[in-house]
Amino acid sequence: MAGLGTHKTVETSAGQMTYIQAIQSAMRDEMERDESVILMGEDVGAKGGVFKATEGLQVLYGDTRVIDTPLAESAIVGVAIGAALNGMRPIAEIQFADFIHPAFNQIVSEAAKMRYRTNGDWSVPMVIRAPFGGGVHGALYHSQSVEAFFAHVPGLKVVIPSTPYDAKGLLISAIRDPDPVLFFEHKKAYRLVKGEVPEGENYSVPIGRARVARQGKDMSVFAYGLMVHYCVAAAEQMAAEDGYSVEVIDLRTVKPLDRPAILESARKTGKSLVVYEANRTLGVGAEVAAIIAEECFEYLDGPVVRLAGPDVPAMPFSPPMEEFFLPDTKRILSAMRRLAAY
Amino acid sequence: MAGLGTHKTVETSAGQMTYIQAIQSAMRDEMERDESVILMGEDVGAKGGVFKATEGLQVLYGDTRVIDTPLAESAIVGVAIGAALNGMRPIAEIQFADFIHPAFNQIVSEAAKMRYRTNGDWSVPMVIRAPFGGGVHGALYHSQSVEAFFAHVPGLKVVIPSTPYDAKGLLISAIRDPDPVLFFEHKKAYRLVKGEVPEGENYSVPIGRARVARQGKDMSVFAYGLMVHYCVAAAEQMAAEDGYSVEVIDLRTVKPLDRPAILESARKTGKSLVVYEANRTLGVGAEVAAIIAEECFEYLDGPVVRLAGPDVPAMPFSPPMEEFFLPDTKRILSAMRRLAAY
Amino acid sequence: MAEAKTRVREAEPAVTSKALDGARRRAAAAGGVDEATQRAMYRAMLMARMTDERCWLLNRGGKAPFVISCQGQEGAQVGSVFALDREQDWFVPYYRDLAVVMALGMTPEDIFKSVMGRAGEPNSGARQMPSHFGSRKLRIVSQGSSVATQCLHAVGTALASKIRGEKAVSICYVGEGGTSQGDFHEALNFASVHRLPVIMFVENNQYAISVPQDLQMAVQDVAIRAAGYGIPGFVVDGQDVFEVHRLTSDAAARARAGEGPTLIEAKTHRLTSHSSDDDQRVYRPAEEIKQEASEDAVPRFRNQLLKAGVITEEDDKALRAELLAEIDAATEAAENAPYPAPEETLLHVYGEGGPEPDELRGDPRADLGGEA
Amino acid sequence: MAEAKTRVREAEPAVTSKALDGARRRAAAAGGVDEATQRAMYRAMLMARMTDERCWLLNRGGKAPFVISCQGQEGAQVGSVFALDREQDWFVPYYRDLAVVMALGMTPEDIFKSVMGRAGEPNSGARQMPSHFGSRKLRIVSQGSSVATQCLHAVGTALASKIRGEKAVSICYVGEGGTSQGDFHEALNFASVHRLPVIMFVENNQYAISVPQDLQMAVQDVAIRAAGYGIPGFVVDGQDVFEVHRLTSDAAARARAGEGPTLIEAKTHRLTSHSSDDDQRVYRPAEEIKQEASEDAVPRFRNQLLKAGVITEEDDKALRAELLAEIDAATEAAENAPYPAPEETLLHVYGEGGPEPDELRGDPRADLGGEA
Ligand SMILES: Cc1ncc(C[n+]2csc(CCOP(=O)(O)OP(=O)(O)O)c2C)c(N)n1
Ligand SMILES: Cc1ncc(C[n+]2csc(CCOP(=O)(O)OP(=O)(O)O)c2C)c(N)n1
Ligand SMILES: [Mg+2]
Ligand SMILES: [Mg+2]
Repeated sequence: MAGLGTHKTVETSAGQMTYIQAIQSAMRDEMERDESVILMGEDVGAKGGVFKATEGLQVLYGDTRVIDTPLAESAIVGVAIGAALNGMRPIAEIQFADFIHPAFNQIVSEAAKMRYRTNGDWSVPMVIRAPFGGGVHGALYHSQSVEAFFAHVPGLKVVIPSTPYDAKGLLISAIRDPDPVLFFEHKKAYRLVKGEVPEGENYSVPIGRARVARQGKDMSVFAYGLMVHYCVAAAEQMAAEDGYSVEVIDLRTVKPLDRPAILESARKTGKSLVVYEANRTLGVGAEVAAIIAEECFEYLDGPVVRLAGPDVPAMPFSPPMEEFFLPDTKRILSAMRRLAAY
Repeated sequence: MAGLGTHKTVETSAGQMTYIQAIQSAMRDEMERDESVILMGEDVGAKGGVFKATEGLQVLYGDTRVIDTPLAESAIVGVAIGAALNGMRPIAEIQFADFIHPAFNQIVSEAAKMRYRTNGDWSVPMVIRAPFGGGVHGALYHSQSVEAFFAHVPGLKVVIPSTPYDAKGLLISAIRDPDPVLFFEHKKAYRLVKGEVPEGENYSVPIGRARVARQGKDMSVFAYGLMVHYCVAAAEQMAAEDGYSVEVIDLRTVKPLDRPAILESARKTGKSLVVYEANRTLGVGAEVAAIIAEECFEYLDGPVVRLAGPDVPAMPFSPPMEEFFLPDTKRILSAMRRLAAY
Repeated sequence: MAEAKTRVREAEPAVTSKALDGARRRAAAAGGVDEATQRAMYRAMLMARMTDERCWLLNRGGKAPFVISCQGQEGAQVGSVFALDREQDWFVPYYRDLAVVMALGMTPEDIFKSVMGRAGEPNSGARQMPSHFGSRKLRIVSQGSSVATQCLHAVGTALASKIRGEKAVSICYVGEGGTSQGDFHEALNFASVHRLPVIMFVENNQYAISVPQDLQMAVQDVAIRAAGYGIPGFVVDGQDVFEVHRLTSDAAARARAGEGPTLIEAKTHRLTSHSSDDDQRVYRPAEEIKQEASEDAVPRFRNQLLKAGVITEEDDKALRAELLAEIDAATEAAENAPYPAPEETLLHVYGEGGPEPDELRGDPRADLGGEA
Repeated sequence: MAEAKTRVREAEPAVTSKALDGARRRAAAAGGVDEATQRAMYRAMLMARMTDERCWLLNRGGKAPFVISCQGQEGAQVGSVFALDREQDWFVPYYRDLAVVMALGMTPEDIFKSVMGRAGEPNSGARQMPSHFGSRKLRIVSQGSSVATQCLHAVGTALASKIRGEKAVSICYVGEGGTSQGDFHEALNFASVHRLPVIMFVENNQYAISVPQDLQMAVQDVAIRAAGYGIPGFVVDGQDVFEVHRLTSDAAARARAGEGPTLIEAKTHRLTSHSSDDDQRVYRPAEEIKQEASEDAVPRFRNQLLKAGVITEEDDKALRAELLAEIDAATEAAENAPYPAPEETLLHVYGEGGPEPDELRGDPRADLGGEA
């Protein structure tokens, strides 16, 4: 995992931030604003996180609010749930999304069901942050996309930003949300993706709303996370080389999905492609496709097509296999062209 | 949960078995045939399981092969994985599917990935059995349908029989399978559903093959588990009252899905309804719908429709709410009629 | 080099409280439990027992599909609750703890509504199975069914109290079966590293459904594990209400003083089958069942108070009559209470800002025309 | 009633092996390790160390994206492996255990292929990150990355051995950070209830990435937890190869005799940063890093053997030259080895009877016409 841990400071121009800086900035702003916000996870303190997302926060807010936990994900989430029940707004960091599974029971059986099972008496305002996604030689256990597991679970919200602006705005919303929010950060985007982030300004981006990443009229492409950038790049190429107009919808929240936005775009263009790097079967794209199939039938000019990671356990380490796994601009472009020609 | 645990012996005619008897019979046959088959779980020994699925097996095969484990699902699965690596064919019983989540990491990170991560050097031939589904006043944590989580995971197989014949035949196949198989048994079917099971005969039903539960030509309905019976009942009523011919496909295996069978039926009828009692969003039906939307576009005479459990955490205890949650024959019939009229 | 490493040995086999009945009144006095409180404790135990018995009647009468019982564990439950401060402390019980929640203020009507799935049931709006307690008002943290998850929640509430500098103590109840779960270990470890004000209270009734203790753990006393976390651990006779009270008070005092967690193991008896779905005669020796019934904490406590003159036979009779009347009235009220409306199924999935209830339906969404 | 319950106390603070260098040769002799074996142990340690150092060079040269190191823990690793029977025992190492797997037969070429993701890498066909060991041939159970899951697998292999009446012992390696996971607890509990032939070998290097031991647990010695499972627990200086060997031999003998599991905690040092992605200077005192480097097990063992006359300076020099030649050749072989073919990504998801590789592709399946 070249460069996963030891990073140089990234140069950005004024008003610009990297994706990871935006995330760190959101946490700092919210910890500053609200004493009940605490941060807990493995190596989040002195080390500042294995990706440095929490760098400096323990110095600012002390080790009672920025807690290096024992190596136990079920405890990280379970203790955060308890703290949330008692008035805190914990941000629980899972070091890699791949290691969220030991906490699965606490997330799915406890956090997700607390409000419902108490008829609204108790609630769990907490955020679980975790880096996900591939393309950094992280191999089977440092590359996974696990969002679909949680997008199936009522009571949870699942947010996946693709830009620094959204990363900050959505993380702020997640921290203020009254319910448990899983916040997945694409680890390849951390330093690769830069963008405008209003400085000193308190803004937020609402959970549950998709974003038109690129306007278009002939085809809709639905994506989230890093794939949004690849889709936009492919769409630009389509426009330039084929004169074909592709709309790219950045879902941003995959639970609950922004159904109106999906329907609007799918109905408008009549052709839909869903792109995701998770395993194809029952990935979030399956739900997007199923929604379109059920609710846009009369508008469709072609099959709803999916381009996703293969149904193999995860992304292998060796470069040719890693590349084979991960959808890229070239393969997205090819899928767009084939669907366009349909 | 009336009658969940203390059950009378059920009267069945010759050659007939209940669903649970078929399951018990499969385990007995396989333990008899193959010494490497062992059974482990909570209360599977002296008590014979909370549903009595393992009744009598400890007397027959001793407490080294029928093991009452400590109350720890991660251990049940993790130890079974280790035993499978060392030559055994463990059947791990999870007392209720709802309690499989503590073992999620062992199933998803370990069992599912073992063959792949060793390039085929190691493998994990094991079965994880668990009762799932609602309609027995089991409330939030004794009614869940959890199959979609696992149907997303490459390396796993997920089997859900609806008849005693299939229950026995598929469980035998699962035990002999070289890979980890999750075997979900609908707890309401245990004593409700009876059917022919060849006695003394060694048969098996292949994993990965759907079954035409009822032939038809005007509409395809895809279901599994208890819902198959409701769908068949609704289809019969459609035939009798509306003269409309509905084909019901019992998926039987939800991972990997029997794509050819799904495509064949969906293309033949042009109208597809998917019925499942799991939470609607990203339930197995989402994948079925997405497959049809992608691969049957030119054959479709209507939208691919889903009827499922609502997106609320699970089935409530109070009877009116439990009923509200669970799809039944009446609601299935209504959905069929509306799609037929489209 | 035998001296160069230490074999960590099992601590002395723990000795449970044994019949020192003569001393008990003095111990009670020493524990500082005043007479009014002793009577309140007895009342809570008896109310829980009688309410529990009524639940079984409702079950046999076909009115309650599922019952799970506190019977035999009321002494440990009430002894511990009364050692804590219901104005500020955090209570994290499990399904066995009817006497805990009744001591904290849950009423027979609450309980009967719960076993019959009626509207107004305070724990869950009739969504959960009975005995899945929870009430913000009573400072009872909600439980699901997944065994031992609550251990971490208790630790989390204690972490929050500590961060804010409050003096609250959190108490977590769990069965000895629950101690086998990873969450139990993770909870004790987290709590001990951060010296959190939490009491882990294990009700060891020697069975997890049918699984006896010797298939659950290789030690006699689960309290011995305290040493593995550098915290104090105690074994106590769960039938000895005052001793439970004393140990819990001490643990709470340590917690409030910043000295961190305590593990208490109360040896209790499960006088009923695991639940109404179980028949313990299948897997337990009749002799053992009989023996345990003879050690029932409720009559034992009653006799203790009688002997000490804290109550009289007449008091006891009057109390039983009063409770019976309340339980009868509560049964009727609960039976007459309506079920929740079916559509309530869609409520309280999310708080503000979440999707509308209607968006959560499982029904077809295609615009098919016709009636839905 | 203070006498009526037992406070389970922390066992005596464990004493680690301290410099009794003069006695060590005798201890070795007493341990019954013959001279040839001592030399083989030294060879394994040195081979692991030199191979590890080469991996770092490859990393700095941009040829290996990720390295995680055994440096500082070779003594504990080799001392324990040589106490076991590689013909029948089960080895369940974690990523830190390069010296374990090399002692069992993994070669420098295997390792270099692995760090460079080349075909023929024996652990995973270049699918896993480096140091995720596994080899059926070498009786090394495959590891993923999820910390501590292997504890349960080791217990499962031991269960199978016991069911079949075999005499095999399973050894599981795990870091002290890994002991915080629920799976560690569940594994010890399961193993102790069923008295399984398993050794839980904790390599305590005092850090889990940046998290120091005192934020990981509230005890000095994790071995103290053995008492909580009714099994023997030992603390040993992980730099003391023979003492590790002796304790592991004893544990294996007990296991083979049906006496169940043992918990061994080796106090070790992590001489490098956690991995090539980490910089430990950020969170560790320079003094501590320096101190630990001065206690390095490899030179210490070398000096021990020199002193005892088991090897000479010339032997050592020759050995290093031999190993270096092998490592150079292996580096070249690995660099020249091809990558796996991209389409291999689709293989080995299922065994016989599973879906065809082609059915696992993520690409569009609609019949769109045109080129895929
Ligand atoms: C995670 C999980 N696994 C299994 C169950 C099923 N179950 C319910 S209670 C119980 C036994 C609990 O025993 P113990 O912790 O000793 O408590 P007791 O009932 O004896 O008070 C089991 C196995 C469950 N509820 N949760
Ligand atoms: C379940 C899980 N959580 C987090 C990680 C990330 N991680 C990898 S190694 C490590 C530290 C392990 O520490 P320890 O067990 O002491 O072993 P050491 O590396 O010190 O030998 C962490 C947190 C992981 N691999 N798995
Ligand atoms: Mg118990
Ligand atoms: Mg360590």
